[in-house]
Amino acid sequence: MNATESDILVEVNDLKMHFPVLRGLLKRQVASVQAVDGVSFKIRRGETLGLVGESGCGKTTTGRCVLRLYDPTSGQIVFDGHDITHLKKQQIRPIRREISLIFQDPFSSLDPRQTAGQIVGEPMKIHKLTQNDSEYQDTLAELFKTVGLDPAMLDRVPHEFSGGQRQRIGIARALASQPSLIVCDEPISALDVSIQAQIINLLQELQEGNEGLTYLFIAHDLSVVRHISDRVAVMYLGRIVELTEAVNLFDNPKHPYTRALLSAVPIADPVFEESREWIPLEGEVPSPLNPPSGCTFHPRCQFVMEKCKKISPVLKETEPGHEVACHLVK
Amino acid sequence: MDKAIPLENKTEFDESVPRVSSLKRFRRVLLSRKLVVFGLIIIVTSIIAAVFSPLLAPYDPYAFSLKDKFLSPSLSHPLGTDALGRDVLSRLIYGTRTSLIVGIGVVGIASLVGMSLGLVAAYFGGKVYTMIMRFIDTLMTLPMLMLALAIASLLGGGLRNVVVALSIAMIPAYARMMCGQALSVKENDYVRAAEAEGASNIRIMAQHIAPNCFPPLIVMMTMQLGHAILSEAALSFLGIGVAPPAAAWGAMVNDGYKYLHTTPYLSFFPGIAIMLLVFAFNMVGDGLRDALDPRLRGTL
Amino acid sequence: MSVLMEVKNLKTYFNTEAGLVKAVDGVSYHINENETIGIVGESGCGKSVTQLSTIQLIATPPGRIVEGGVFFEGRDILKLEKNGQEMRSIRGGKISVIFQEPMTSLNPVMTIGRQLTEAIELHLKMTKEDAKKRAIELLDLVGIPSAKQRLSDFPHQFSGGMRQRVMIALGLSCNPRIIIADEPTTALDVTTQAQLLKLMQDVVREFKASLVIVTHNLGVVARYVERIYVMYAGRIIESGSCKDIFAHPRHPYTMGLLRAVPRLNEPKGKKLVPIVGLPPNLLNMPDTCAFLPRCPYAVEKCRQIPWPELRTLENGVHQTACHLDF
Amino acid sequence: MKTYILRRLIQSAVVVILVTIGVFLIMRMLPGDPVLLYVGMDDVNAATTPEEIAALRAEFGLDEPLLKQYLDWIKGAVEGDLGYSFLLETDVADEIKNAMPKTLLLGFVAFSISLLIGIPFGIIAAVRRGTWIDSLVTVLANIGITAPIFWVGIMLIHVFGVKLGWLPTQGYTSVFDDSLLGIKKLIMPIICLTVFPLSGIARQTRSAMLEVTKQDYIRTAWSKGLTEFAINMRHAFRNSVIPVITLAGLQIRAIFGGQVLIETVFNIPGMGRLAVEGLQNQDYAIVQGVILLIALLVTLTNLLIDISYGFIDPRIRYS
Repeated sequence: MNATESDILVEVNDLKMHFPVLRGLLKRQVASVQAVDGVSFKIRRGETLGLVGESGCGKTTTGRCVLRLYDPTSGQIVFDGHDITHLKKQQIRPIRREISLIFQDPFSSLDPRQTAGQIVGEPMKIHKLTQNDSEYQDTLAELFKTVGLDPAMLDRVPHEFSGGQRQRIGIARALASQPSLIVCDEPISALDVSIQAQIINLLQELQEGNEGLTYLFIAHDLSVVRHISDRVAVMYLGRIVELTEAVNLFDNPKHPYTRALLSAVPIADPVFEESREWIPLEGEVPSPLNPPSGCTFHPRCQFVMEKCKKISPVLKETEPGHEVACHLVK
Repeated sequence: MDKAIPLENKTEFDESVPRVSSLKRFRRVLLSRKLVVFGLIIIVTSIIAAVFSPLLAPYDPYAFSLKDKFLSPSLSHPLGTDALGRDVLSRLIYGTRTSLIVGIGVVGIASLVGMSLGLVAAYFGGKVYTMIMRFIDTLMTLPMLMLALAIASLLGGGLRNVVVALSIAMIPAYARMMCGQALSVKENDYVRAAEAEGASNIRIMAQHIAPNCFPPLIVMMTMQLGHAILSEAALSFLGIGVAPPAAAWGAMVNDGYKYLHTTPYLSFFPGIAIMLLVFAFNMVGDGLRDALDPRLRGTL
Repeated sequence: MSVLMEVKNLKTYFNTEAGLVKAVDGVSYHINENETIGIVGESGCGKSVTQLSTIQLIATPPGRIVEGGVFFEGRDILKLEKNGQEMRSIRGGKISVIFQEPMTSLNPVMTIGRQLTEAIELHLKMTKEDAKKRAIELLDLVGIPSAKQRLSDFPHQFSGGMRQRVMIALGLSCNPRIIIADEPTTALDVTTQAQLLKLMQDVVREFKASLVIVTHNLGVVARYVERIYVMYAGRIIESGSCKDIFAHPRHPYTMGLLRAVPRLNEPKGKKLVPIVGLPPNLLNMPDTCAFLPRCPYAVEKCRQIPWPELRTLENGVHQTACHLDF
Repeated sequence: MKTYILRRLIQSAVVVILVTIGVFLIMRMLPGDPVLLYVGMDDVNAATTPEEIAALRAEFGLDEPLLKQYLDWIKGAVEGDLGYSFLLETDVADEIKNAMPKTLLLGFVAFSISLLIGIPFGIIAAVRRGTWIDSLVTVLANIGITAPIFWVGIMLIHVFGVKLGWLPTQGYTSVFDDSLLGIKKLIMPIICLTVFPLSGIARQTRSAMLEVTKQDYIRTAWSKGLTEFAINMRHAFRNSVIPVITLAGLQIRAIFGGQVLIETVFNIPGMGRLAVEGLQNQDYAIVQGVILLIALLVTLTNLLIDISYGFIDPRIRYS
């Protein structure tokens, strides 16, 4: 697939985010947590890119760098043709309107002292998106209806809503500034099983009804990511190990980590489960403070070779639209 | 058995969680404890006494009458008279003014300054935090009473200077509490959301952080009202505070101390007044904590 | 297979500020010897409270076991005094619990070793030295490297996965007959979850114990358990063998749950069918079926009859609390 | 842990330096010129000339630049020279040397009693939550933190000194000189000093215990089949200690503050009364010395408390 320049909404090149570790009396930097260590990907306009991995793999940090909530250590973030990597606080304002965020925790992500209306309306106020009060009120009501909430509940405070409804408020807030990119950071993992599907469907419907709305969907649940994403990037210890079409991910995983990860996910189908092969993954994820040399996955990889311990494999396209970072894959 | 046929789903919106009136709940919890109600009654009575002192006091609190000195409590002087023949009840009523003015003034100033310092320290962190917190630590090396005593002496007594001195001495408590609160509130995702929306520092601090720090601070302010009154009494007991003829409960305890052998009630009544009012503020503070935040129940 | 524990008509209510919450409202189930069962349901359905009630681990107030019996080793252990000697020897000795939050379920100021030996000394009447030896063996068994050294470490020095291994060691420490795992892997990553569930499966077999997995994750039950009880609003609404329930769910709620969850092996592009509405508010529950407001199959009769009791279906094992046939 | 202790040490040092600067500046700004006061005391010399005053100034080093005066003062203080009190006509250091043991003794005994009684009562109230003993402890503690202690002192004097005549009401006698009288004289001041910290500690212990009892690891302890006693003592109390110690640190400060009042009421020649008299007489050499020492003592106890966290809480020890 060849995307032309204008098709690309976000381009991340060799992004690194290292957090300094300060120790000792003088708080000198003794090490750094390499939360994100050389991540590159592109997101096309209107698509959903899934970012999946276990806790500490750097997926949330990547999302926050794209949002410019963090200042990346190095690398480049291009949004809609503009390099936003080093924009200052004032310069970033217009970009903040374009990129919004949906959180995991429907409780801590809404200010308990504001009404649902104030929460959803805040981005409009900050970016002065409406001309007058009646327009503001109409837009608010419209947003509420869009996410399936009754506009009569505008003046209620968050604790009067259920978890799923709160997440809808969060989505309405993200939509309020009419963004072109929404970073969804584990938007459903705190919700009950029966509510998750409601939110997933809502997110999908919003994208269908809004040409060009793009998602960066961060989650640890592979089934959900596969379901909602067009393409999926699998992260391990701050790097992308595999990036491919969502269908390919389950049917044709290439990286040993992806395979182990997929096999660890239990599927709600006992008959299928009996026939499945489980690839055990020994040990724990190493600390990003001191990641292993070469391929960071090598200490846990069952196919490890001498080369893997020394040379870090680069992410390269092995088949059209399928990128893998592994020495085994030609 | 009936055969199941799926129906079309009609609900357009989720049904909402049943609405609970937070004000109603607040009132119910606040008034559910007898001691809290008792405290509220004491506080309201004191406010009335302070505002309407001239109407309520049976005598002029400053009028000497040496022939009436050291009268025992009686119908005409329910709490007796002091060494200068002044009516103790009238002086107690006027003393309410001193106590409440000091309490409100001190808590107002100390909380405003202390909370601002705490908020700024917590929000910006780093060097700002270190500087503010070391300053606060320095203020905290002295016992509050000793610090207030030193400052009041430096400024030279008088009601206004006592308020200033006690305010400075109480700033650390607010700064530390606010700082701790703000540090934890800051970690909430809604602050992250505001940042991602492009909100300014001021907006984030004023709109999102500060309001969510308030509940425990309101409790603290209520209790500190009592504490400020207690400290003012201590200062006036030591002879620092309102100028002599004016009535202050602590000074009245001290006046009575000189005549303890003959007329112990001169010290007794003002002490009881201090204790009641301070106790009342503490109880209401306790009640407010329960009513404002059920999660805090049973904690300090 | 003989029945190890039988729970009959258990009811646990909570007195809250807002009113009486019937968290568990007439639950009956059993556990066989050497069996793994799953209790499935969403948050607030009463699955955890049911389990904690069986060993009287409910804080009173606000909770209160109102009715029911738990028959274990020939007697009703709900009749035992809550914190009496007999109940305590069952709790931790015969029936142990592995909790959900590995980060907060271990005492932060006590060494791992002491937290293990304290239970061993109490229930197995071992000396300090023997208890320590056993603790090392247990840590070895659950896959904690250099167990002997780690005995004197504190919980914060372990990762989440390692802490949960310690919790598993704690659960096994006194040779229990039943281990209740309350959402044992919810807070953990999927690969760690797979490791630990496998570990639990293995050690439970080795110890000849029965395992109760309480979870909201349908995948976990599909992979690891033999029989399933599905709970909704404080009651069991469907039960049966794992395969039966997944292949042919007989209650609209179970059917809805299965359709609402995306699966890795389904064709891409399949729409999810969410369950509409909200989970029930357990205050002021009506007499009718609690799933009625969200049920896509509801008929007029559902509104007229009380919540149906569990009825046994044709194959003699599968039970459902719905009067409709699917 | 080492770094933790070192950092606390440095923080304390910074605070001590800030305190000395603060004390120095404030005392220089106090009303009343010490030289004029000194001169004014001798009525005979009422007609001192400006030259003579300037000479006196130079003699006491009061005409030097502020920084030099400050450094001289610090240098002296380190060597144990806290200046000279014009009013008492003694060395400040000698005055303080006399006063300090009395203050420390009172404070130490009051603090120990507060902990020894406050903690057990807090635990009992928490463990027996909602019973009459909980209500009693809570109400008494609430009264304890509201009572003006100078008034409590006066009432005690009235009852046990004046009415019953059981206890002496004024002054201080060393227990080494006359044990019985010394102890008798200590009883009432110590009761007064104990009221506030004891109540505070009991309240804090109770609420900390109640908070800890809600934690997941307490549920784990129950699930092990431990006895209630073992759970309360081995698990709950050890985790409740930290907030109690934090408060105890603040209470040490409060006890020093209380001594200002109690030493005045009972006429005990300790540091508190020294400070009050110094302030009343504008004898700032004395005030400076007392404040400096109290600040040092408080900083030291805070440091000890911070270090003790390290021993109690392994999360700090291994960070």
